[in-house]
Amino acid sequence: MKITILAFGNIADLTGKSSWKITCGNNTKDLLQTLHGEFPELHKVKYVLAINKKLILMNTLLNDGDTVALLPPFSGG
Amino acid sequence: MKITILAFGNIADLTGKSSWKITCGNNTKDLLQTLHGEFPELHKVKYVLAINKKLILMNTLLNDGDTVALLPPFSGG
Amino acid sequence: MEQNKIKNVFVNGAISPIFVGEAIAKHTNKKNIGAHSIFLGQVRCDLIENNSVVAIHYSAYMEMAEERLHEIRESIFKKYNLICMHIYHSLGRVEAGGICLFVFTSSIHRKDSIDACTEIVERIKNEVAIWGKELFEDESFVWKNPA
Amino acid sequence: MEQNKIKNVFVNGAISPIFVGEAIAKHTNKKNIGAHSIFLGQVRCDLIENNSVVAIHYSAYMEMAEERLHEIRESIFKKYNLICMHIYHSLGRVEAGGICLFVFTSSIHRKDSIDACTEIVERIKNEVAIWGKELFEDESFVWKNPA
Repeated sequence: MKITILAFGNIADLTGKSSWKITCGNNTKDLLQTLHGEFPELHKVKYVLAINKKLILMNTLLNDGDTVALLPPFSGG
Repeated sequence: MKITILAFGNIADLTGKSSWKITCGNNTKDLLQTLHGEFPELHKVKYVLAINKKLILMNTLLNDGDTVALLPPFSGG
Repeated sequence: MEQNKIKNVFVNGAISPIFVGEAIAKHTNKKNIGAHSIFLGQVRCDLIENNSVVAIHYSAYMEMAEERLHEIRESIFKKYNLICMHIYHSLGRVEAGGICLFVFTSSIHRKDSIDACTEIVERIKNEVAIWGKELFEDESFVWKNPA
Repeated sequence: MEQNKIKNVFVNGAISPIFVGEAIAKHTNKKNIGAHSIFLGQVRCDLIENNSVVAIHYSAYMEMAEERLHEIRESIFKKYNLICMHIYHSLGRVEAGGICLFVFTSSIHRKDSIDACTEIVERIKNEVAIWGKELFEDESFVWKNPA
């Protein structure tokens, strides 16, 4: 799978970039393993995933070209 | 007792005046009898009394010089 | 805290939106405020038995109203953690579309300002000696029912 | 009803009190409105470990935030009897004392505007992909905790 990754807030500080492409397996569990391999500090922070702008709560299948966002807790307002 | 009467809202429309003096007995029950004698239409409208700006809920003794206000339901805001 | 200031609540005629904006602007130097809640009452052009309300004329038993507004201020400042509270109510004629009530509360966190603002509005409507007279196009009128 | 209009929520920098006043003024010609509720979020000069917050820098996942704001608008219009709803949120830097959130609801009777305004504020804080970065005097920063 070719996936676009978006990172926000303190996650972008930690990864050092806010948008990049990644190649990974066909589900989010696999994607997270790949990301945690590259950025071990992701273990220490709280975030959720959104695939194509929809929040996901469990392991979810990915499609080629999906955009996955790493979202720390919202703090608008 | 010499009492000052204040009337507001539709009560003042009904009495035709908003402030006047009255001579009556020493309690609000007696005062109301006097007022209802003069303005029989007071029977038809809803109002409460305040003596010297304090709402009263039952028959209350009056003192010479008291101000009694006839207050229809509030409708500010 | 402002709870001991004597506040002038009553305004002749409508409260202007510019006045509301200026009231907000005065709080930018209060750096501990995190939340403002505002309620505005606006005069509706209600249709009552085919007659349009063109304005409301407000009158009050001033001395009693001011005393009760002071009590409301004191009790709201005791109950909620507020930084500021402002209350303005129109007297006299306010045209339909005009603002007749402006309640403005400010606090560190949002819950205090929101809950205080709502409670002040309820208490003004229920407890303060103010009456509205709805004026119609044909110059007849009706005394407003309590909301 | 305005629920189908596409609304531009995001504002660069602080929301000015004059803008709030002007937004209110635009509603004087809507003669069926009886109640307006407004919530304003203001940037606090918090002291965090002896360091003063001088500003907050807001960023958002714009596409996702706009989609969710649209869903919030739709569901609030379904749930409450509102005449108008306006939501503005800052992006970029807002100095302490500046306004970063402006929620504005209008209805015939007060309960709808008050309850809708409160619910919109809660939902924006909990559901919309916006992040605040608290900037300190010494140019260090910390990501804001959800309120």
